[in-house]
Amino acid sequence: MARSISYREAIGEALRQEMRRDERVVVMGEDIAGGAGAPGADDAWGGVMGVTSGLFGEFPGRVLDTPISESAFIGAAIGAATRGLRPVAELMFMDFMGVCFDQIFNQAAKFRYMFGGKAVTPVVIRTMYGAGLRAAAQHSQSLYSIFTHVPGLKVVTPSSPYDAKGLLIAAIRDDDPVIFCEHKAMYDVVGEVPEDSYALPFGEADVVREGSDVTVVAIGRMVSVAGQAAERLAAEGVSVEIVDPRTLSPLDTETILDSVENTGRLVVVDEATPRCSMATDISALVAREGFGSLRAPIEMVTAPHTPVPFSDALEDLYVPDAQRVANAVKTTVGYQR
Amino acid sequence: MARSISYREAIGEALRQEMRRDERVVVMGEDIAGGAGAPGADDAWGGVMGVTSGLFGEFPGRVLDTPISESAFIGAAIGAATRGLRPVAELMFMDFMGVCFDQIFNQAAKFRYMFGGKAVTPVVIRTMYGAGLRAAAQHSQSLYSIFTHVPGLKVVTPSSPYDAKGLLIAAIRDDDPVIFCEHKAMYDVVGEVPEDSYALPFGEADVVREGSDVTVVAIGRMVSVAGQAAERLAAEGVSVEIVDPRTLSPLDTETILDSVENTGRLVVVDEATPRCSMATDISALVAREGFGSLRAPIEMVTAPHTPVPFSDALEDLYVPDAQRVANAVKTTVGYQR
Amino acid sequence: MTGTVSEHAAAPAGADLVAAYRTMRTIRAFEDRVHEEFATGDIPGFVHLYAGEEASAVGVCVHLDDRDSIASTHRGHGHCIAKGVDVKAMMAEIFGRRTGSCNGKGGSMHIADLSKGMLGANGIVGGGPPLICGTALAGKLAGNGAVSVAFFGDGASNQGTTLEAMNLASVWNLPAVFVAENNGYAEATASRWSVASDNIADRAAGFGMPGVIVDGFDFFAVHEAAGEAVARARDGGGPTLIEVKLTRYYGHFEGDQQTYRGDEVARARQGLDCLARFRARVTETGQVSGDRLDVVDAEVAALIEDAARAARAAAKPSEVDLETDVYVSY
Amino acid sequence: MTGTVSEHAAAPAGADLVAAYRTMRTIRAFEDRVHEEFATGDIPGFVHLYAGEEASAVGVCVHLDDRDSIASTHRGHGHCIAKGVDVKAMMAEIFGRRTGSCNGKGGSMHIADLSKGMLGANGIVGGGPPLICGTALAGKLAGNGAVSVAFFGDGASNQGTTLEAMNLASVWNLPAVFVAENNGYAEATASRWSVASDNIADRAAGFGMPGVIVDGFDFFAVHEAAGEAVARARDGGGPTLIEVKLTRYYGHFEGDQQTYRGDEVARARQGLDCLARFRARVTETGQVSGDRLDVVDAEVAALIEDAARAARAAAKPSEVDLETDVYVSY
Ligand SMILES: Cc1ncc(C[n+]2csc(CCOP(=O)(O)OP(=O)(O)O)c2C)c(N)n1
Ligand SMILES: Cc1ncc(C[n+]2csc(CCOP(=O)(O)OP(=O)(O)O)c2C)c(N)n1
Ligand SMILES: [Mg+2]
Ligand SMILES: [Mg+2]
Repeated sequence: MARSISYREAIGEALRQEMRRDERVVVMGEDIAGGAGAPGADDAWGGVMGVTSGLFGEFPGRVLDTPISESAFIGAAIGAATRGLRPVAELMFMDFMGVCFDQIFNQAAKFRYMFGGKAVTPVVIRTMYGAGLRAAAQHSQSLYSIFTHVPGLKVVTPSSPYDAKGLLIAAIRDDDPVIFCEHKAMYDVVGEVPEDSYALPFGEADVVREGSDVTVVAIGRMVSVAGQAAERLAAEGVSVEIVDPRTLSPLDTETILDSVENTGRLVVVDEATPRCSMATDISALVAREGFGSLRAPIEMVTAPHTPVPFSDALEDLYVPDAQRVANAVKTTVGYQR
Repeated sequence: MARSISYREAIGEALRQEMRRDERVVVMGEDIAGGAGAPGADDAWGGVMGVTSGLFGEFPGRVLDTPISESAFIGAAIGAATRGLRPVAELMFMDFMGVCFDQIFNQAAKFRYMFGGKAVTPVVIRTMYGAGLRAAAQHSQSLYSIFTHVPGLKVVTPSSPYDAKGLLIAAIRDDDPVIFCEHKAMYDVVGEVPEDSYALPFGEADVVREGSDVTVVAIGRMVSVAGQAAERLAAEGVSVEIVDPRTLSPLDTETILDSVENTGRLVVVDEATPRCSMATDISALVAREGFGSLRAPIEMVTAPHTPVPFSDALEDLYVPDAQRVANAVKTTVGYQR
Repeated sequence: MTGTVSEHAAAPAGADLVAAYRTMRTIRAFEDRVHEEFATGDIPGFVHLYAGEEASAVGVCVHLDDRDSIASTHRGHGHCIAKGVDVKAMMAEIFGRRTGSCNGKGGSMHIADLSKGMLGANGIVGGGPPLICGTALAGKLAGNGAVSVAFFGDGASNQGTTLEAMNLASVWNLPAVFVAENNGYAEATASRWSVASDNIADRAAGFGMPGVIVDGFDFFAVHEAAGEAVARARDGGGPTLIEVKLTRYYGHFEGDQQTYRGDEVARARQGLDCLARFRARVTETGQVSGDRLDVVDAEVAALIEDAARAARAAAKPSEVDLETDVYVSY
Repeated sequence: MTGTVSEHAAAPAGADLVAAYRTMRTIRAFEDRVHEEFATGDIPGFVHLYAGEEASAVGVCVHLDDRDSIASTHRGHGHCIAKGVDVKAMMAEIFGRRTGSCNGKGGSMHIADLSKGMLGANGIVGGGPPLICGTALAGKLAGNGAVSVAFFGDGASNQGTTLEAMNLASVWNLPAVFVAENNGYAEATASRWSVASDNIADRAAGFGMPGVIVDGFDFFAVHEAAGEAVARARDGGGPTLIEVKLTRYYGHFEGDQQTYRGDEVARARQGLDCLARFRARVTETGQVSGDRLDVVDAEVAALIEDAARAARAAAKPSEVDLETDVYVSY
């Protein structure tokens, strides 16, 4: 797999390959092609980040621009899924969930259970999250914990181009509603990605780096931040194991618990705000089921309990960085009961 | 304080007293009076649970029925709060947050920070949560963890008529947006409530019962369930301390940590679904800051990771009960490292 | 599959008339029975009854078949029955039994049968209209002439989701029909107050579709308007908004004291009732005999009796059902 | 405070004309400068420029004072300036400085000044219309004649929140004005495609209010329509929807290649430009001399130069600012 492509391209390729393979797959969203009804190019944008660029021409009628009506078109994707299509809807920024959350959490997520197991709703909602682009409080949030809280949803947070492709293909083939979270600061990250189609299983964490002193569970873009911290710490003789859950729901609890059993220490790195978050979720898991192996308090490295600030000077302090991760690791390593 | 009234009446009384005291307080919601434009009674309902009954007549022009347009009227309450009113808006069932969440979490919650501290948004959103009334998957959820995840919001979960009155008065006087969560199965619960007006401070947990073996942190209606469990366990010689946080945001971490320091054991009882929940939030707090005192794994008693089922037979299994709490307490007491 | 407008809008005759009457009668008898059963305290939760509004659900759904989809509301029993959901399974569901349409997990507000194109009653006001944009899209892409219908109330006509869905349906030129059942109230709030325009149908123009108003007590009026709208949708002519004006006979939910109302219900029951009017018309014109309708009434009564007895006798779900069917795989 | 329709709709004269011109010119110069500064890479994040649309913000806001409120959009600089927000503080905010309107915490999409009744630019399409229902309610209850205005785009006219807000404003008979700025596009999507009705103004009837269409290149046309609407609102006559048709001169955001557009911008800049038309009209009629306007242009240029320099020179917020001002108390 010598070929390297970007996270953006990996996602686009997953969509293209699945659309070729299965004509039930349709994509929709605001400017997902771009230019509807306009005098110029019909597919002027390919999504606000260019992820879906080129699909419009190749798949006539299956790439649908929408009005700015998230409830209506996310709901439409959900309805279509109950009738045989496999829609991939783009909720441009995850922050916009507030105008369409009902369709996601009360409709899609609950159909199967409410209807006694008689509904299948294979819909994927692709959405962009995360801070770092100075996009301020309403365009920078990491709200995956909210979706993870909701039974009936699956939640995916790919941390590399390789994972992005394989997990998106799996999401499209999955028969349940999936929230596919793309970090907006990662679209240009390049990595090796096989050209062939492949699906990565949900609920299987990736041990990104092996180590013996501390387990660091990191989510999404935080996986690479944790990696930087681990490099620095290695130089200081601290051996860090990094676990990337890859899917938050389902969560591979076994891999996390196994790792903590070996290391005895846990740091969770989550760029979201801390309260009722994935950071607390994984902390609680280990405090409950891995307590016997724990040799130190469980540390969390997260954003502060504040909205995302605009100014670069503040945003750089807001997002967890390698230094903060390294400090947390050292705190837990240095702990004396 | 010999007088006993219901949780419903306590809430109604708090509203009435604050509306008398401060004419900037207005209430709004669907059928909050009831009967707008109809030939019969103008205040036919007083809210779907009768909580606001009688206010319409006493406060002309300040009790506003609304169309079924939650985004518009919750947004209106927020906008009005920026211009000097102190609105109390009713989001009938908390489950309906999905059609208006944007106004709550991207607007009200963020104004102060986004605007550099120059906005004040004293709005209260009263909303009904919880299972037990066989109201099924879209009318029974306990979604306070989602609001707690959001910086800028305060979240209140009164567990008795006394707390309901005092905390609602505090919420109305508070200058920040408050999500006031009323448990729908508690409206008829009766308790002693002073007639005079009083405000209970936010961020001060209530040690509802003192004990030495295990700390049980319980939320909302779960406080009384924990109380039943504690009674049974007392008979078996297990001494349970029950802490009711009363406000989830801000959270009185000190009282929780102090209690665990004494008992060495923690069980969190939260009727919400478990992932990224208050149960994990409090577990993580103690695993991080109270680790040194912990003598056993932290147990969580929550709903399963499923929607709320309709049938009484299933709902009774769904909601945590005293037996499950007692079992969790015994597990933690019986733990051997 | 598709046909001309006039063909579809033609008044039904013969067996179709009897079938339509049977469906309306079944809804009425079902709701009256639920009303009685609820009073015994044996039905869990709360229920919203459709009695009085039968001509709407049936006048629309007689134009539909299993490839077509509908989305419903909290007041969904009538839509379910009109779309062919099994009546015994529905009654069992309302009683919270394992034999119910949703194995007892959904209840009155969530009865669904995807195999019949019934996307579910819905506990969220305005929850359905977006969904049918999707089923309509699926029909459009499949090219099978399938049409989708959203039923919603006057209250729901003020919900942003409903309004967005109408615009989207026009923009995508979907085979969709929006049926606003204006029964005068959303809970206790009068629609003449909450809907700022004179008629809900007045909103159609703002979303680029025809809007029509029909008398919801008159099965034939609904039938005609719906026939045109469904035919237009099947022919690729895009969506229509139909406002059906009618009255609900019971309270908003069972237990509602209804002090907000005048004597509309008594007046409607006496002078406007859709079943009585239907009977009068078809017997006066000699299209169907009164005896034939009496037989239908008796058959329906037996069916409902049977459904209620079976529901009461059926087992409830149990612990093994609690955590199943959240996901297809997890 | 309140007045008759004709009084309010009367065309401005003398000093008012110069003031209006100055505000429009300030917006244009501000946006042109932000465009240039953005190209240097020194402005963080992304910005949406209002150049070309000045007659709308100014034509509306000249009717307002500090008791009145407006809600704006992601394209908010023009509304801010028209409502009197300090231009230097705005520029500093856009550069992410401590001296900015929001101490650098908000940025372009969140500039606000509550003391001026400016409720904030808004990153959420359709975020503003609900909010102004509340400020309008506050005005109505205070009885001080305060009016509230929501500016929103053609794209936002399809967002349910906007549609709900219009209905609520009518139902509550609020002193509100809804200004739909139809610049033909929502990002790359044409409004003639996304808005299913011919005009956004066609939606007014469905929400029980008057709907008017005005030429957004013509300050005087906007001024007149807004004057009537504001006067009606102040007099208790309820809300109005005004659709303003105009063109944005720059891309959706800075960096947009605009391959979806034709030559509208060139045509608008040459033949329709609001500033050029304003100048031509007032100089031709002799109401204001060209020299006077030249002086304004120079003053504005100096102000903007000053604002940009000061912004660049100002300090950024620092660690002590990170966690402040989330709550009033916590
Ligand atoms: C989003 C949402 N808001 C409020 C409710 C509570 N509620 C249930 S039914 C109802 C009234 C609905 O009125 P209408 O749409 O006219 O339908 P009808 O009951 O008259 O059939 C309300 C307010 C809800 N279920 N969902
Ligand atoms: C709820 C929501 N959906 C989508 C977006 C992304 N977005 C930002 S501006 C915009 C286009 C807005 O178009 P319009 O309302 O016409 O305003 P204009 O940009 O033309 O001024 C979109 C889709 C958003 N910010 N919020
Ligand atoms: Mg109704
Ligand atoms: Mg636009």
